[in-house]
Amino acid sequence: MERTETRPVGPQTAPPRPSHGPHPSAKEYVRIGVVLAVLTALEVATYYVDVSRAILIPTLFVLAVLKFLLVVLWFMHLRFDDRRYARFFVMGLAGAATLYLIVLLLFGAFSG
Amino acid sequence: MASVSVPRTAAGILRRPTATTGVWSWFTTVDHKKIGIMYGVAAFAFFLIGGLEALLIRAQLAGPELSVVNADQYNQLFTMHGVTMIFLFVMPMAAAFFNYLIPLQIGARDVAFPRLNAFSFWVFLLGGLFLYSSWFLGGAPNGGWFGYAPNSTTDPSVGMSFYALGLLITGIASAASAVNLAVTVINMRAPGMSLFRVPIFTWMGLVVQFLLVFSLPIITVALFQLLFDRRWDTAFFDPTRGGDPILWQHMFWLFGHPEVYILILPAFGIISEILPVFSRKPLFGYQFVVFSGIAIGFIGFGVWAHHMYAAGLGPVANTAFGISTAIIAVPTGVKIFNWMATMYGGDLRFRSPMLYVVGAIMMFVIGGLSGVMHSVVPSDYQQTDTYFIVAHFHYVIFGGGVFAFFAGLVFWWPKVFGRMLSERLAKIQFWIMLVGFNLTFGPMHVLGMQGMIRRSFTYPEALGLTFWNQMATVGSYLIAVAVLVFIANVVITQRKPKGLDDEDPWDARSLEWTTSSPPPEHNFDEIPTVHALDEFWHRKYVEDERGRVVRVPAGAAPDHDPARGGGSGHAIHLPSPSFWPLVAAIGLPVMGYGVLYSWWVLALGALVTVVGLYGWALEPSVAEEA
Amino acid sequence: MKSKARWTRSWPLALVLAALALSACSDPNLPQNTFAPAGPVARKQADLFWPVFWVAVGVFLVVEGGIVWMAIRFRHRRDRDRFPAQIHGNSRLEVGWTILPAVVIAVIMVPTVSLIWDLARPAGAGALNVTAEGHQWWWGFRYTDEDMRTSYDQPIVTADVLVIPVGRDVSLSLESAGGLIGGGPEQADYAVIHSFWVPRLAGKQDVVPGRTNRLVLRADEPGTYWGQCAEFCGLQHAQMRFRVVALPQAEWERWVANQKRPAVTPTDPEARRGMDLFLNGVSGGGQCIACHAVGGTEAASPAGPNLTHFADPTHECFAGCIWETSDRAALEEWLRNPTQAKLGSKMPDYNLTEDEIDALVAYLYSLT
Amino acid sequence: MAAVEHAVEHETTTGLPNTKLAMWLFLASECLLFGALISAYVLYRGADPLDGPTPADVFDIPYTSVSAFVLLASSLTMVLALSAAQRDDAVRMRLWLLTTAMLGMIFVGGQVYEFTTFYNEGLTVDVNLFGTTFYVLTGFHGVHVTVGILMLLSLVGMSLAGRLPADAAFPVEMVGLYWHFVDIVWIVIFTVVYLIPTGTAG
Ligand code: HEA
Ligand code: HEA
Ligand code: HEC
Ligand code: CUA
Ligand SMILES: [Cu+2]
Repeated sequence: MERTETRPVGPQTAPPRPSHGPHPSAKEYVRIGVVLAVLTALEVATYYVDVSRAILIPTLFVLAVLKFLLVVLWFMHLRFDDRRYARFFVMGLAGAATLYLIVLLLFGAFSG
Repeated sequence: MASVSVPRTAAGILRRPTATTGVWSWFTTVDHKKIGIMYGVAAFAFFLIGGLEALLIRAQLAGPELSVVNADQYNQLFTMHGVTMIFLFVMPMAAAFFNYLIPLQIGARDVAFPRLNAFSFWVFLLGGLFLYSSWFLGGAPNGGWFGYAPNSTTDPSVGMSFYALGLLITGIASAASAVNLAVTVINMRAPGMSLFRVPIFTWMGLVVQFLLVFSLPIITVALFQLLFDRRWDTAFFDPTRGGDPILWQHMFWLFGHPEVYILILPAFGIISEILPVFSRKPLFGYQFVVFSGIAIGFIGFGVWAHHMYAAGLGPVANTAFGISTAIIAVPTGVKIFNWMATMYGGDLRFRSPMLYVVGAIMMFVIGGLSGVMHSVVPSDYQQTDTYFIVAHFHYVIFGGGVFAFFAGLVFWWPKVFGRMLSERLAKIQFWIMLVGFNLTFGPMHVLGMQGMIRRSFTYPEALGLTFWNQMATVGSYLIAVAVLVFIANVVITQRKPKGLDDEDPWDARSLEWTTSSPPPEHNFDEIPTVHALDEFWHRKYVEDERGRVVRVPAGAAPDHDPARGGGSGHAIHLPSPSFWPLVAAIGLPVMGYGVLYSWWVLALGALVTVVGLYGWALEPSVAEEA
Repeated sequence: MKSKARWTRSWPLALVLAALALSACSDPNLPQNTFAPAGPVARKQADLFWPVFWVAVGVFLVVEGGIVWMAIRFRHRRDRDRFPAQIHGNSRLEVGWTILPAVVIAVIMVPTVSLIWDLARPAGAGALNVTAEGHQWWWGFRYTDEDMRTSYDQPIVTADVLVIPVGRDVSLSLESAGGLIGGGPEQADYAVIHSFWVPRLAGKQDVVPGRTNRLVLRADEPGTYWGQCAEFCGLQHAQMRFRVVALPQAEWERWVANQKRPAVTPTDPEARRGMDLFLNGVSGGGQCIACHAVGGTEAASPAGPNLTHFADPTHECFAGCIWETSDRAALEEWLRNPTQAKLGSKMPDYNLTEDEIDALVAYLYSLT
Repeated sequence: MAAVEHAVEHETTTGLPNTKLAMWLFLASECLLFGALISAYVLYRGADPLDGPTPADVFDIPYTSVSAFVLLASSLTMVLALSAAQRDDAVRMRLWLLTTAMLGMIFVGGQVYEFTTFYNEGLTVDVNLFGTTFYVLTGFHGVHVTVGILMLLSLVGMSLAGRLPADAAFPVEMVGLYWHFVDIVWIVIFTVVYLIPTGTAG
């Protein structure tokens, strides 16, 4: 039933919330920073070892995703913040990934 | 009134503007209503210019092998016609409605970022003027509104550089205003207005802003690539260096198709808003209509290659995109049928807005059906790039969009200007326009199927296309007459004394009608509390136990403030006027000329914009009181 | 309201008129009429068009008829001032009219998809292979089969007119040529996107630089079929026309034999003088052979239209088929000032004297 | 109703501040912008250039790795600035902001140096598709970093002039979001452009 509510209800406005959730401590930030540095070092290391593309590319991909997530979730505190921010961002991210993957597939960019 | 008095000097150089009336106030205003009006006026002016270009096109095509204009001029005309109508008329006209109405419909005092709003408008206007300055600086864009590379990158005239730069500039305007309006709808609703009490027009506005946020960056990159190919000889679309022109097509239509829903969803919103008023029934299946709007927006991102069926993407792609395209008919059909159900059993009062709305639905369906015929890929091989396509999109954009805009104009005119447009003239205009419109674009279906390609400045007599072309030309001049009737109507109306006999002339349903006409600068003396969808209607009427409607006795309605806009609202601090948005905007076209002519000009433009932005950032949004 | 009632009564009349208009649609005298298909591809496309069209007409009648009916039935009457029943929605109905169009769409898509794949099939063995080259702004055709080589060991090449045998598949490779003419940016023939379209034989296929698209078509009856570039390709896109001439087998063979011969050397003195000008340069120093090929002479440039058999009767039209080849005045006008006659044409204006023009025209008309 | 309306940031329908919502929407939009640029690079990567250098000819991975570290480090200093701002420690906040800006400048400086070197080795925007896509992608990123630096310096300046609002952590957080975004874009670019070898790079 889609009868519209005619009974007055209370104000919809959510109670004022802090603009951001709890933030990690500076120490935790530094720890994340160290992890990021290590991951980057690993990435760079792949440049010096001779592995086949079949292993190299997924490895690099995983490392990059890890770094990406660390920055987004901690430094940009999406992990602690309101879910709705994450939803917007993921819309853009997933949208971009899907659309451009389709375009690249149409070009046969991964078949060669 | 905003109680702003002697201003603090901003950045110590320029005095803060304070005037809220007079010519200068229009340059510095941050009031969404004034900005909305400016958007509307500018967009309408561009409509006249784009229409004038169309009239020249039709004059040239009135017979075989005429030479009203030559090939070169013709190519500039249709390109500028398309670009103008899409980017400088329909999009900003939608922005005009959104700007004016969204804050009023959700019970807000302004948009989320009033100065950003002013910035958006100025950037759009200056971007449009920048584009038009090309006529005097070596030739207007001439590669078609979708500027296919490498024709657009190799054309020796300067036109397509103006195209890229001009659209980049207006794109900045749209992006800024999209973020602004999206945040406004999400965040600035009056107490009690849950998402499913948001008026349907505002809902469609929200969907449009999201489409813009996600599609504009794509065209931005494409335009930069086009510009760099032209200006700095990069190789993005240059086949001689391995570049692929098809990349441009994907990028353009990845934006371009969502764009067509950006053009039509505002119209759907207007239709859904007005139809119930004159049917005296609520919108049938409000939630379904909302969801179908979202679905259209979403699916709209997955159909772009239907503009490229003949490009040789192969049968897999053509199958996939053919099917996804046809699927759009489903959510669109939901809207149409829900509108019909709204009318069904209603008490249809054919006042002028209703005429336009019903006309819009009927004309849009014709265009929608030819759209579905395009999705039938093998027949589209015959139709693509012919006048059949031209017919399709004018039926949807003009038939659906522009008719709906006129509906919106006559409907909200009293709200915005405090004067009723003449019903008689509005109706006369409608009938002339309806006949002229069908006479113009109906024959184009036939022309296309009989082999008339689009973007053709001439056609030989032997093709046998003369008769229908003549009809189309006659029709287009009829449309011009209709537009003149509208202009006359406006002029006559503005001469009448201000004031409405009835503050609620249409027996309307949504929140913007709870305030005075025109609304005070602060919109509402008191921010309304919302109890229902169609809040205003529910303040006027209740349904009794047997589902019958009875009018609420005057004065008995909860929250209903009979003294509208009665000059209270003192201590309401509205954002103060500012000229920094204008300054920041002026830098952009200057940068545009810089790209074409000299690094120094480019740097100067950048400097102006940066200064504008600093002035803006350093100035408090509300001037302090002395 | 009265006028509305009159409108409804004139509906049947409107339908009859519409039917008449539709039957006039398939007029084969309109040279680019897609409703008068003359080959299997265009016919399949038209055969798919019509059922979809009638479905659309059905939807049209339901929706528009419904709206008009409601506009009359539920219009406000002066004597009524009560509210209609306030119906907010009905989920079952709404789901219904979500599903129904989906079903219609599904039905339409079945033949659509099958024809997509049908048309994507390459031509069978025995097809005639031709490469169609889009230039700014004219078409060239190169016959790439081994048995289509000329006596001077070049493929047969024509301009403006594609000559094909009746009843045989023609497999076209579509290529955007260009970049062959030197000179400034105004002069260059850029490789841009064109689209190959012969409405009575087949729908369009784009010609994309850097790719080779394919199109298979066939003519069932002898005749001339008009075509034209359908993708905007610059200044003279509108006048980038061409024709397909379908010949019965015997005539086709005669045509091929003639094409294989080198250009005739004229005997008429006027034409000889023209040939001399053509091969050795005109008074202003212009060199026709910088761009044009005439088989069997030293003129061999592929930059402009091949003129070897310029006056062959199948070469019905020239310069993007704006003019009939038999139109002597037009040909003279063309040579007098090509960039004016066809604004922006890539053929330069050499300020030929009237005398030279006469000679050149005589030469060109001798090239049968 | 006498409420002072301009304190709207904290009384929105959703309870989320307008500016932050707008920032995330903007960043979502930027995903599609950089996505398009990266896709163009991926589309044309490894295409045998007719002319000019290939990635393998010009890339200096150790050098660029240092740049990547620098930019990552700047993300860390950025959050430290935010952390300080939240503790109302204006001095440390300015210090970390300045450090972040410095690191950003080192990065941009490094990019300028890299571009110059590549240019001298014959890689220009118009020589081949690698040059075209590489310069445009990394150039766009560089411009983003530069804008970020300007915003960081402005924050420092405003803080010194006492023109930051009472809740100084908020603008720092906003600029930080932008800054981190630019950093994650580089994470992707570094991997896709520099580390994954192209066909010709072996
Ligand atoms: C306002 C803008 C607008 C809108 C809303 C649409 C709507 C649609 N468009 Fe259109 N289109 C354009 C603007 C628009 N278009 C423009 C500008 C171009 C040309 C660009 C250029 O080349 O310059 C174009 C071109 C275009 C093409 C490319 C043609 C070509 O170049 O070859 C195609 C192909 O599929 C297409 C399809 C559709 C479809 C399926 C819809 C659908 O959304 C329509 C859906 C609506 C209905 C179907 C009617 C209502 C539904 C019912 C009553 C339900 C029952 C119906 C059925 C069961 C069928 N459009
Ligand atoms: C919103 C979109 C929109 C609108 C409203 C229109 C409106 C009109 N369009 Fe247009 N059209 C496009 C969008 C639109 N068009 C696009 C995108 C293209 C494709 C371009 C391309 O191929 O790149 C196109 C292409 C196009 C063509 C094809 C050109 C070609 O391919 O060669 C034609 C041909 O007839 C045409 C005609 C018209 C006509 C007669 C109108 C009329 O309805 C116009 C009505 C308006 C008026 C008549 C104005 C009234 C003016 C006066 C009364 C004068 C008064 C003046 C002063 C006071 C200063 N349009
Ligand atoms: C710089 C190149 C160039 C030169 C030199 C040139 N032409 Fe052309 N010519 C062209 C091009 C290109 C066309 C096709 C133009 C079009 O249709 O838009 C053409 C078309 C023609 C045609 C029509 C051919 C057809 O079948 O469509 C004739 C005849 C012709 N040229 C004759 C000449 C003569 C005679 C000269 C020398 C006086 C000459 N051309 C010199 C480039 C050239
Ligand atoms: Cu070639 Cu249009
Ligand atoms: Cu589309």
